[in-house]
Amino acid sequence: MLGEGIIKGMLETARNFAGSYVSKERLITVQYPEEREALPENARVFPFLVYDGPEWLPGLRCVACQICEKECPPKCIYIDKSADKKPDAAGKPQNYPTRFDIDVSVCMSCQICVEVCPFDAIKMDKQFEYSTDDRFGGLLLDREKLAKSNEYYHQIHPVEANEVDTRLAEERAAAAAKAKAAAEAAAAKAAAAKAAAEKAAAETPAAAPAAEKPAAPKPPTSGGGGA
Amino acid sequence: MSPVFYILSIVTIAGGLAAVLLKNLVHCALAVSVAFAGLALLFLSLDAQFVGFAQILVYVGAVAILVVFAILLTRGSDQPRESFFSRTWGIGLVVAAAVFAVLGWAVLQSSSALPRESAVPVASVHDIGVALVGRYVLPLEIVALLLTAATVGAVIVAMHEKDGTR
Amino acid sequence: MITPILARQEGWNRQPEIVPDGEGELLEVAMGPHHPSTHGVFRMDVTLDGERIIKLKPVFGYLHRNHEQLGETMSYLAIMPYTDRLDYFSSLSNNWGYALAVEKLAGIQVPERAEYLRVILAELTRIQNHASSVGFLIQDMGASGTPLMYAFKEREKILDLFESLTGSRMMCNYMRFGGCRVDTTAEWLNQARKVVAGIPAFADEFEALLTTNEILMARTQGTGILRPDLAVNAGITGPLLRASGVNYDIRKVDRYGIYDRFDFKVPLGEHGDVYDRFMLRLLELRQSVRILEQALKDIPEGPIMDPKSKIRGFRPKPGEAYGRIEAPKGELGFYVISDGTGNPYRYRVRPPSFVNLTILEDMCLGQNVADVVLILGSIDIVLGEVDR
Amino acid sequence: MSGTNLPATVDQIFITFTHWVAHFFPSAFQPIVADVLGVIGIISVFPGLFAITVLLERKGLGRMQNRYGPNRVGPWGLFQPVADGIKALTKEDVVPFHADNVVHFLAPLILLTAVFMGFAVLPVGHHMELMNMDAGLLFFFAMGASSELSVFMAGWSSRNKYSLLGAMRAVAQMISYEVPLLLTSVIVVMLTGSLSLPRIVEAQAGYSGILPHWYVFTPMGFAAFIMFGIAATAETNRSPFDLPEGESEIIAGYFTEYSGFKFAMFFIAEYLAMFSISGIATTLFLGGWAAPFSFLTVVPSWFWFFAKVMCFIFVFIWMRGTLPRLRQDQLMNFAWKFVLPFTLVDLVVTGIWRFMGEGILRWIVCSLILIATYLIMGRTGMVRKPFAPRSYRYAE
Repeated sequence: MLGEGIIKGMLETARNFAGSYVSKERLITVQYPEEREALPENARVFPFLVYDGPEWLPGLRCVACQICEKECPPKCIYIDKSADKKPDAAGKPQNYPTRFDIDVSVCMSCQICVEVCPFDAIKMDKQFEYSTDDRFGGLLLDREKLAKSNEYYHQIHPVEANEVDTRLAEERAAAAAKAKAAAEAAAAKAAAAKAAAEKAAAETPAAAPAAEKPAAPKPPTSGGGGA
Repeated sequence: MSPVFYILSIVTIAGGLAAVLLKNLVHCALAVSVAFAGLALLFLSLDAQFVGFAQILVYVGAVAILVVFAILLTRGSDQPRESFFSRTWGIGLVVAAAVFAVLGWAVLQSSSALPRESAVPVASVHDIGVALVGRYVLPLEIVALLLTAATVGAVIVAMHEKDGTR
Repeated sequence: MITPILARQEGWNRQPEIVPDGEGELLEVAMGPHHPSTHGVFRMDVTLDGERIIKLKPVFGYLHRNHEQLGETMSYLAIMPYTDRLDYFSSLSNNWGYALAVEKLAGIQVPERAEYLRVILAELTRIQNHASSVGFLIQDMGASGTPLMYAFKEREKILDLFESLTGSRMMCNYMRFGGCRVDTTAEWLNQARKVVAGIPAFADEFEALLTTNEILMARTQGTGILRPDLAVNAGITGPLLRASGVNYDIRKVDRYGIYDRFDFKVPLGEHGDVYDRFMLRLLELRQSVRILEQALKDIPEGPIMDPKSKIRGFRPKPGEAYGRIEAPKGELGFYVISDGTGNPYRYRVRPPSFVNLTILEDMCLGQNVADVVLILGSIDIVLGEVDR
Repeated sequence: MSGTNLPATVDQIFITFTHWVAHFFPSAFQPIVADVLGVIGIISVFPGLFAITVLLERKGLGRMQNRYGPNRVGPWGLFQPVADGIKALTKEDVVPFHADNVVHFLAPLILLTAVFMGFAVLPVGHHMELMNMDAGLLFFFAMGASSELSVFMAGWSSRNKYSLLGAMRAVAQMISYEVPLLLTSVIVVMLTGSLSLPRIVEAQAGYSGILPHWYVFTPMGFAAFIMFGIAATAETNRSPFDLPEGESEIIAGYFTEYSGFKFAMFFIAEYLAMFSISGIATTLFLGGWAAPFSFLTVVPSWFWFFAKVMCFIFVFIWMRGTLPRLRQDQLMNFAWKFVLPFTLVDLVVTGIWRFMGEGILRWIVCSLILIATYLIMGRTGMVRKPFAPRSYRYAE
């Protein structure tokens, strides 16, 4: 009632006033364009497409299964699936996106696409400076702009990328082992059916990719067809 | 009679006329304050500093505001009157003429009482103070008492009203 | 346990008699949608007698984004990031509320470590929400933002924690059905311990600055009184209800998650005025620190996701569930009906801000126009949640 | 010779300069030239001070809130006022369609004129006042009072409800606090026996030992100083009395509908009013241009005046950074039920002081009366509903 509270409050602000000159801790402002804080490993901004190997187009992990397009909450991903198949980084023929656009002005950085992707093909970038004067074109990233190498992925999310790489390597090894087993089985079969006509021998190479198919991690059951 | 006097007179009279003639009541009140200010400047041109400043302080600072508040609180501030002359303009004219006559008579009467040849009157603040609490102490106290009574009365009236409506 | 909800009494919602003086005109002012202190786009059509409120009509919906209908058209998982945007000040609480509802629906168990993580994140959210809401309240009172800046300074540290764990400062999108998305590191936990240890000092500073300030007390004490019976009947929850003296905290009532393991108390107000709400937030903030200290001490090792729960092709069996939590602003409930497909048949949010806002007129009648912004600030609304 | 005269020379440098310029003109014009130079001085110095103060205020507030404050335009943000000025000048001047054009246009002009007039009587240094009037103090308050009308004009002519509410608040507040403002200065007038500001400063310019004879160092002077400070804060619409422009309630009050340069004029007027009222407080209670210690008289007098004014400004900023705003009825209660009665008691105490004569006794008596009054009125008056810190119960 007599103004003690007011004086107490004034002393508090005075303490902060003086304190801001002596202790750097009080000033938490980051002077952005000059000062930049390192983003934490988990930081996420907009998605990008990972490719293996030196070339971006053949190396894209994306097989245009369109799960992310379907799951994306704000529906900002636009994919056109190719009619033909091209060999991917592992040399396996796969579909590929003829168009893969992300409208980052719509994207809400929720990471759902990353979580649903069965191929570890789409990941979250840390690049956030997208300001442009072209509101529509400049913020619609096509597949060339989206494609970033696996090395870049390692750079921005080292721990996660290592995990992904080991998992992919294991899966590939498993697939290769399976394929080898299948090929051997097929070869054995072929040997057993040596008596059969040459027609059967010609079939063996075709059987190998067919045997590979179940080894791919969980192919979309309805995703591709439903979209 | 310097040009300053004429300019100030014109401003004051114009303010007074505007106060009567303008249609918007708030504009009238603002014009009144112009007249007040002109009057204050006239006092100042007569070297009567204390009266001049008191005029500004009391009239421009308080009375004009009071008038404006009264206008805003009582009726809409922007209802233009239908006709330029109100219906009772005749009575108004008579009253104004009467007041003017009385004032004129008083001025004429007093001019004979004043010594014509007096030099510039020295009315310093000090003199006014001495006069107020010396020779004129009784009128001052009476006025003070009157004003206090008026204030108390206003408070009582206001309190009564408040009780009535609640 | 629960203070019994009072029977609907005769005339409980009758408005206090406010008679205009009869002299002078009533002034109708539309406060908002462009007004500095409506906390977003919100309008109050206020009828004034002088500066006294005769009538107040809250008008909202300017920020309507079709949240519920949108949710019914997309998969269960895809709703999760949208819940962040309900009450954008406390996205993690929203995540938890929605996850809780869907877990109930699908019968998923959450691993221990994930439960601890959820408690830690929810309480951190509560701290930053309460601190900044008090800051906004004092800002509405005209303190040129000083308390708000102090609150934001503390909030910044908490948001940094969120960012390093969930990847985003505000739109965390962290919880999943059956656990959490990414695991923490020991480093993060240490950092969190450090931040939590600094919060009491911040609260002390805040209290020294504000709680005994004469102007603040004069402004807030006796302003915007909410009677407990009216509060209960109107469905008010959260600090607003507890400030009226009703002991109702869903953390204690439902004991959802693992809240029964922690030792904390629920502060209660007595007068139900703005000052009580202001103080309750500060006291709850300190209680949250207590919970956090315990949780950060006890957090076990282990998995953070129920291995049975699926990310892709999540289709709970037909049924319905209502999950509710004590969000910083009150009871946040999610009601989900499943018809066995990949997206909910019905999805409904019970936002605390919206329900709490309904009582605005009753608290404002007869008060000064300057108090309206104060009372509105003390309700602590976020328009993203009100309008959905 | 120069060693002894140097301080005096520096002290009177502006006067000397004025005389030097004036002597180029015929003697009939010399007083006018000197006056014009003085006016130019006021018109250039105080708006310059305004620019610095706005920057300092933003910086100071920032530091109190643990921010940096403006630091982008120029080194340490020094050119921020320039940028603000350019912005204000180049912005479109929007006048509401229904506004009363003439009054809307005149309001900022009259306000700024009235505020500038107040500086005419301020003694900013030894012999450095534009007009040495007998009734200088009265002139100052008369100018302050006439600014109220322009505030009303601005609010009324905008045809905006917020503007009107703001104007009503502003006028009511200014009139209420003008009474204690005048009464507290009457205390100084009683002590000095003069309404002339230079005379008031000279009365305080003596020293006992090294300590000055400022009125703030007497019991009733100190009390009056505090009350004057409160009333001055309210008179200039500064926080915590910034209700007329309380942006969380009524947007910007009476100048809601002003933009561009007219808005800048209101802004300048607000700060100039702050300077002039700080200047008058300095003159009345803190010895004006007199140095705080006798050995510091070598420093020019005008430096001390501006230093003291800036101290006031800092306190204004400090309060703005700390305090929330009062409510209208509390503001009025505070003025009429606390500040005014206390000032009246103070006035009586001043009379007692005058009649008790020299001695330690009058110090004790006067201080005791004032402290007792403060305690009693602080505990009882002021508010209808008592308020106090509360304690809270917990449910398990």
